[in-house]
Amino acid sequence: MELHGITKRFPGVVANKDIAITVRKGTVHALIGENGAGKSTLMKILYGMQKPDEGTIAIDGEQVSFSSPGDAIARGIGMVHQHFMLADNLTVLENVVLGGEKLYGIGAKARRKIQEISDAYGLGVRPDALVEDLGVADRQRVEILKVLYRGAKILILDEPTAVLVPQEVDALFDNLRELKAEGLTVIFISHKLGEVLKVADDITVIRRGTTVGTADPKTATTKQLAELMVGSELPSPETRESTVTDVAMLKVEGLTLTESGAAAAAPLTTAAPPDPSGTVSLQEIGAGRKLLDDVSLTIHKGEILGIAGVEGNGQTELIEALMGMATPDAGVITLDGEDISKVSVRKRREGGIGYIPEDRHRHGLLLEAPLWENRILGHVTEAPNSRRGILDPKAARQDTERIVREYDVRTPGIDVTAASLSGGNQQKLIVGREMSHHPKFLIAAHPTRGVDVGAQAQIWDAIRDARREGLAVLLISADLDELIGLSDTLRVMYRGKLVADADPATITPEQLGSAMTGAATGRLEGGDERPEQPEQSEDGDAR
Amino acid sequence: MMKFDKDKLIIGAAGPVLALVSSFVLTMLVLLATGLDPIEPIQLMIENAGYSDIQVLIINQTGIYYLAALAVAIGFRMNLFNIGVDGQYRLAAMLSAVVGAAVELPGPLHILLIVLVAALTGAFWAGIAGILKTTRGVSEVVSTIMLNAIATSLIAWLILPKNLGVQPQGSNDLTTGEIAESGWFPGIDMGQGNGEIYGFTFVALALGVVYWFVLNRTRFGFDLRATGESESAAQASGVDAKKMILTSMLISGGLAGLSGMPTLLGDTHTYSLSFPVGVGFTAITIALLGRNNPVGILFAALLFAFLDKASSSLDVEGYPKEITQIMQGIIVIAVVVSYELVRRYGTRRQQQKVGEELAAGGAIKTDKEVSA
Amino acid sequence: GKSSNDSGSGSDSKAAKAAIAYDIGGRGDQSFNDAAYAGLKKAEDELDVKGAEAEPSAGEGDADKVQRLTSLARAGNNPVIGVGFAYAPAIKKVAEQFPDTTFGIIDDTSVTGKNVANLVFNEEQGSYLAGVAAAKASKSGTVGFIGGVEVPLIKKFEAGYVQGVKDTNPKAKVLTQYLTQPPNFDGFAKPDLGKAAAQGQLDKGADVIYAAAGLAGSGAIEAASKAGKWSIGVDSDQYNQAGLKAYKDSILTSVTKDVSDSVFNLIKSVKDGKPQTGEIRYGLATDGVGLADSNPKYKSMTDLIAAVDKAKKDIVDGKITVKTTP
Amino acid sequence: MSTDTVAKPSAAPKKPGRRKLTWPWILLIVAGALVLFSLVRVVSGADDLTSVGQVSGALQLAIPIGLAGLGGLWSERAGVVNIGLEGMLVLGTWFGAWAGYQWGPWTGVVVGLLGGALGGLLHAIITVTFNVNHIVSGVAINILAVGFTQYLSNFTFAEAEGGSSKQSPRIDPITDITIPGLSDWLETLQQKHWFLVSDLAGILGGLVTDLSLLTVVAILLVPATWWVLWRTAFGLRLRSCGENPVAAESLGVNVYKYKYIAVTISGALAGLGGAFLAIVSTGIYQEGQTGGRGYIGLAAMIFGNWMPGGMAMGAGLFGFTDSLKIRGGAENVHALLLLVAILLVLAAAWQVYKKKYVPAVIAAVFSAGFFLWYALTDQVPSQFVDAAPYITTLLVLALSAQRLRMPKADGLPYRKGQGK
Ligand SMILES: Nc1ncnc2c1ncn2[C@@H]1O[C@H](COP(=O)(O)OP(=O)(O)OP(=O)(O)O)[C@@H](O)[C@H]1O
Ligand SMILES: Nc1ncnc2c1ncn2[C@@H]1O[C@H](COP(=O)(O)OP(=O)(O)OP(=O)(O)O)[C@@H](O)[C@H]1O
Ligand SMILES: [Mg+2]
Ligand SMILES: [Mg+2]
Repeated sequence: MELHGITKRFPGVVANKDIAITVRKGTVHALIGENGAGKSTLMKILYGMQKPDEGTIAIDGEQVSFSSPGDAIARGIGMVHQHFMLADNLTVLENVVLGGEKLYGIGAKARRKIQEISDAYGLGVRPDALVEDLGVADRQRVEILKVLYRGAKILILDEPTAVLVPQEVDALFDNLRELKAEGLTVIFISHKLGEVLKVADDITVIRRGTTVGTADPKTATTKQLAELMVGSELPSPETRESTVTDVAMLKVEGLTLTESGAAAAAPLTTAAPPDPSGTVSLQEIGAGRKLLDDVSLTIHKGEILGIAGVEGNGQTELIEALMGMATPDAGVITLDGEDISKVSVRKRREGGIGYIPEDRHRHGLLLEAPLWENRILGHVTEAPNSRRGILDPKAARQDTERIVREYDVRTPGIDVTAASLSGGNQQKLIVGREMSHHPKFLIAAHPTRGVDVGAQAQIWDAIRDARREGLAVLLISADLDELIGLSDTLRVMYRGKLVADADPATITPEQLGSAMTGAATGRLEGGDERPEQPEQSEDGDAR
Repeated sequence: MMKFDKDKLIIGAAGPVLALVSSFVLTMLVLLATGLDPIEPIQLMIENAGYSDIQVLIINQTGIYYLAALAVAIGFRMNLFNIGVDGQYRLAAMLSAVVGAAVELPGPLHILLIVLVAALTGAFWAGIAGILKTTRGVSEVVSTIMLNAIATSLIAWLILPKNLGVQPQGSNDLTTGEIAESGWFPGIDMGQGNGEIYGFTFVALALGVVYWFVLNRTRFGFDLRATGESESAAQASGVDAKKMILTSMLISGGLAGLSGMPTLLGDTHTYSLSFPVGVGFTAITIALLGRNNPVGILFAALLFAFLDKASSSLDVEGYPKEITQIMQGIIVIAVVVSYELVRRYGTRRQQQKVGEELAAGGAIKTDKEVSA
Repeated sequence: GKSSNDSGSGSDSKAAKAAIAYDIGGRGDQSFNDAAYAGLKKAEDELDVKGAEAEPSAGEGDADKVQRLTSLARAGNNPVIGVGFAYAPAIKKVAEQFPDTTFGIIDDTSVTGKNVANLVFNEEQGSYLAGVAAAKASKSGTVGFIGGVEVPLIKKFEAGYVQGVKDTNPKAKVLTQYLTQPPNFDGFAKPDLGKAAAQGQLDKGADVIYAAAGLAGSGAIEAASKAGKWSIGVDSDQYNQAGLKAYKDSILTSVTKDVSDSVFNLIKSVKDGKPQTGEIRYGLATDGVGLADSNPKYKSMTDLIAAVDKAKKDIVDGKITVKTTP
Repeated sequence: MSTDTVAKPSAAPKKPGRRKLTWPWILLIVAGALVLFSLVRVVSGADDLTSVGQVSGALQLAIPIGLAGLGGLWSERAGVVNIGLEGMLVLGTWFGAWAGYQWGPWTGVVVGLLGGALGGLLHAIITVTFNVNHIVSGVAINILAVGFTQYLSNFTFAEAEGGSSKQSPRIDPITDITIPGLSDWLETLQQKHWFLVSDLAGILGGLVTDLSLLTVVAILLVPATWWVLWRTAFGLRLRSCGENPVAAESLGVNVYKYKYIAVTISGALAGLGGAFLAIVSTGIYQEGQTGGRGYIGLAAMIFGNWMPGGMAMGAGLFGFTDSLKIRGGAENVHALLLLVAILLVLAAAWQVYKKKYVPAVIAAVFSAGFFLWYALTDQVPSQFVDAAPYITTLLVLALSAQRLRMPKADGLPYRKGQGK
């Protein structure tokens, strides 16, 4: 397959500029590049979702032009999108057959076929489950099944590993190798360069919309790739000097949250533990399933406590319970010596909790409101945003300008809507906003997810700086490198319980990953070298 | 604070102009298609609007629509669809008329009492929908539709002479009795039998200012708007969504209750079977047309009042009055479609600007690196 | 500034002009408003009067009615007639301003004035006769009454009817059903409700149904006809209505209310220079209300006709007073 | 952005609340309701509660509402909120009558359907192509439909014999069918007023007596809708547009096309409801005869959780109470008081069982109140009778657990090629 001279312009942005890529049949071809480099756009063009302004696509030497994904599918192209393309309220079967009903109908024949493919590749997919009941990894597998079901010969995988734990990534790669062996061509996009080197046969690097080079995975190193990508070294989240004090800032004791009417009433409470085996045990179906099970932890001033866990194991609920958005059934939360268990969200925020939400669009921003109003969000009762119930737009605007300056938010002004900023800049605005109120305790959920490498470094810096000044941080991240690098203490969450803890200095992502699937509990010992650990208190104030 | 922006001004004007032109053209086409003179009705209406007595009617109706539309709009700002404004308005007018007729107080107090009862009644009736939504999850769309009908029955029962109503001697109407003159809201007499402008119209306008201030300048308003724009984000920011739903439903109902006051305090001084109905439904259209913005709603209310009143003599001239309604429908569609077209153009421009300015910051460096 | 009313001055006063302002529904309602229109039409044809009409718009208030009447009066129309009691407050205001113009109002006596003519009808008397006829025609001893909207005006119909039935056959049972409550006037506009209500009464054994429900009454007539039972129409002689041709055989009679004559008479009186004023009552005595006898089957029921005639005589003679509220 | 859609692996195992109603359960509930009704009828002597006429009347009143609701369902399943149903219903009555009186009732049905479809198409153009707020468009269509039909009546019906500017000439009726032996037999059985047996006979009888052919068609449209939307590829595609149009687009589904089809069909169904109203229910077009049924249809659809069966139940509940009140409301609705009282007792018992004592006491107190009201009066004031359908709906909604789940992308703007 050959792409030639592809150019795609969006209003104000050239997403792709004269791109040329050749993909050999039967190989895994990796595509890398920083945020907004234009990878997804290119793939959407290849998949017929967007039309190129210029350029040609040739498959097996034959020139093609797609006006819709339907055309691409007909030519044997399948795509797994960066953002899941699944309808939650439909079953797996319905999601899979959608658009391809002519192949095997929508009934028994289709179900048999799905089962067949699922068995052949060990995907373990249940055709009649509702998609909303599936965990992330399961959804990923459904996406792949969708493509295989259509008999695709060319597979496009756009950042398929972003939300998977290492074990799941390995399983996915096994599948990819199998597919390759059957003669399928795979195009693979990822920000995780190690993975790329592991699985790819060829690598193409894209920067600012154009191809800037290719690399041979047999010889290249991640460092070289990173330099190709951004023209500089990858920043590292490592924090080595410890600022942990022994003043407890946040203390959580016996926090328990059961699924009940509360879960139904609060639409925010969404996540629940997916079962890795893909089956749901019967006891769990009953009411009163514990989303948080006797969670206790202490975070000290100047400490970053990282929580590792497969998504949906209670992290979201923990955050919501700490923020006051969910009402726990039992447990005491103490902030800076004050019991805040029964206090409203607003009071907690006023009391010094900062919040970088895991989903900035849902919980962090008003997308259609201007930046300066977004600066008020969450702190409407605090200075400089308001005085005695009356807003002070002038002061808020001034302070927004300051945040934009200090946190390097790239925007033409503070009157544009939040939606018109790129993800990284939106995130910087949120970080700037939360930091501006000098929180005592910060909840940072996936603070750099999907964020540019440059912005990533800035966000890490901001967190580190505040930590040095005594901020306590609860860090939740799917990026294990970030978690290990940034945290002073690590805990593993599994099915609503804190099942294990680890020392970030010695633990490896693989070990952490296996603990996250529930394979290991208790105190995790790092690496092969197994260094002697100093005596640790129950709260795990390491080093 | 706001920079003067020529682009913005042109874009802002383009919407209404496009809308008005296209709706007039479409209306003319309808008239032509049915073999009528396409120009004369419009001419007649404009001529009509030049007369003082019609102007008074237009202004008074604007005030009524304005209040009711504010009631709808405050719900919309929160993504609450209060279809029940009409029921709240009627029930409030009725009960406040009963109270007003029953007591006699010094002027301002009397009026204040009536207004208070109206606001509280409206709020109470809307509050039922609010409570059903927050405690039982009943969709406010359904509950307010039902409550409208229930209000009709309740009023019909309450206004029976054996309950709270009166049947004046020799009349086939049922009323709530006349409010004493101390409870009449003074208006501005326009002389020569042109009628008087209801004093409450100015209260309506003042409430528009309050609406703007509360929504844009208070914490509460910010929370309300935030909830409307993104419930999840608002909740994370510390807004108690349930409380917010209930509060805004109460405010909406209170405003709905007030929308009966211009008529009650300025004109009829009693609630009767022929008290105007349907105000709450027209208000939905007006709020949507005015995009829930206090100034926008004012213009929309004025437009609808104009269409209503200026068309009053069309039938005498031999043109079916329904033209007005067709015009209203066409105008609503034309306005929103042209706003949408203009908006699309505007967003494209905004993005272009963002892109250009970002490119200006990074493009040179990139090019160098690529060529290197 | 200028008033809309200034425009049409009463300049061409050579031709007499008369105007009616309709109630909600307006012309074409095949009922009240149309009857008023018929009166105006008749005046145009017979008296060489130039007629003007004006319709209300939905959801309007008293102020709009004042404006409408004022502009009709300024234009030189005399008389100006408000169709329906809703015009009472407006006429009260306007009549004072135009002392030389006669204002008519139908169905209301609450406003009075030297230049106000209150055209009212003894609907209860006509309905009483309907009750007598129903009781006589009924074999089952159960008859039905369907009111369109539960307002005092329609309750007058009910009161007279029930009294007529009971006076004729004390053991008879009257089923009463209203379709909607004010200000929801759907009960005059939804024939399917009339049909369902009639069906319910038929199922309960009623064999004569009197519907005072405007257009919704046609549903009741349809249901009765399909069940092979009697119905009684209202306002005009519904036996002769084109829209009900299919069911006319089962329309026993109709309670007529001569709105058209009342309008014509008022216009004529003004034209003749002796304008009517005060309460002009149309009752049985003046044949302003009555029972229609177009249905040949009705005419053949001598026993029934005798009873009706006797009741009529008694009412006219004042031996029977018919109640106006049930 | 990578955060918004990816990270939402919502609740893994099924919540207990979402347990599906199985057939045995449904049958049990129906049987329980029947016994309760029968009991109330026997005790109160309001034999009309389950009579043939009552049920057949309920059916008549439910059908326009149900058809509007069905229309709403089609549209909202494809992600377009349709508050313009009322207007489409109006178009259906007008066009149905206009064609019906001239060329026969069945032509009227077809033209009424097309008239409604026209309204639907307009809604589709405004909401799908121009991406305008769905509610604004719906409200505008309601205004336009009323204005347009009233305006046109001046040039059509006003000039026809037997018509006026507010009303059409009479339309020939559509054939009624009655299953000869069965219907009579059931009617006789019902009139014995036996406990349970007569009630069952009354209900069945109501469903087979004086059925207009169009009624049969309308009833069949409910299962047909279910079948098309949930059992065909077309339906799957259509529903996917209401759940996640971007996902549908990424699989080659032409979302615009399906939205257009769905909204047009939605209008057509509402138009059919209008035609039913004009041709079957009344035999004429009458200005204002829809009287808000479109909104009630919308409410029925929400009531039924965007499912055909539930919607039909909502429309049925409404038709039933409407029919009860209109066919001798004072007595029937009085009997309903007893029913409400009994239901509240049951609710109180249930709360006690669940150890929730406060709600139990509240329910018990209300129950006692209703018993008293029932015992101390013979009739309910006609004004309250009128409110019965609305109060019933509110009560049912408030008392039943709300597990509404509307299509996820319902009412949201969608533009091709802009998905993230
Ligand atoms: N639909 C669109 N309209 C306008 N601009 C767009 C659109 N889609 C993408 N862009 C622009 O094109 C650029 C390239 O986007 P693309 O999604 O291809 O980046 P990417 O390389 O996939 O980034 P990431 O690593 O974050 O996935 C973005 O920065 C954005 O500015
Ligand atoms: N559907 C769209 N319509 C218009 N503009 C878009 C669209 N999608 C993206 N953009 C534009 O693209 C830019 C942001 O793109 P995008 O969200 O891909 O950024 P990003 O940095 O890749 O963010 P993330 O890392 O969260 O994916 C913004 O300027 C935005 O206006
Ligand atoms: Mg991408
Ligand atoms: Mg991106």
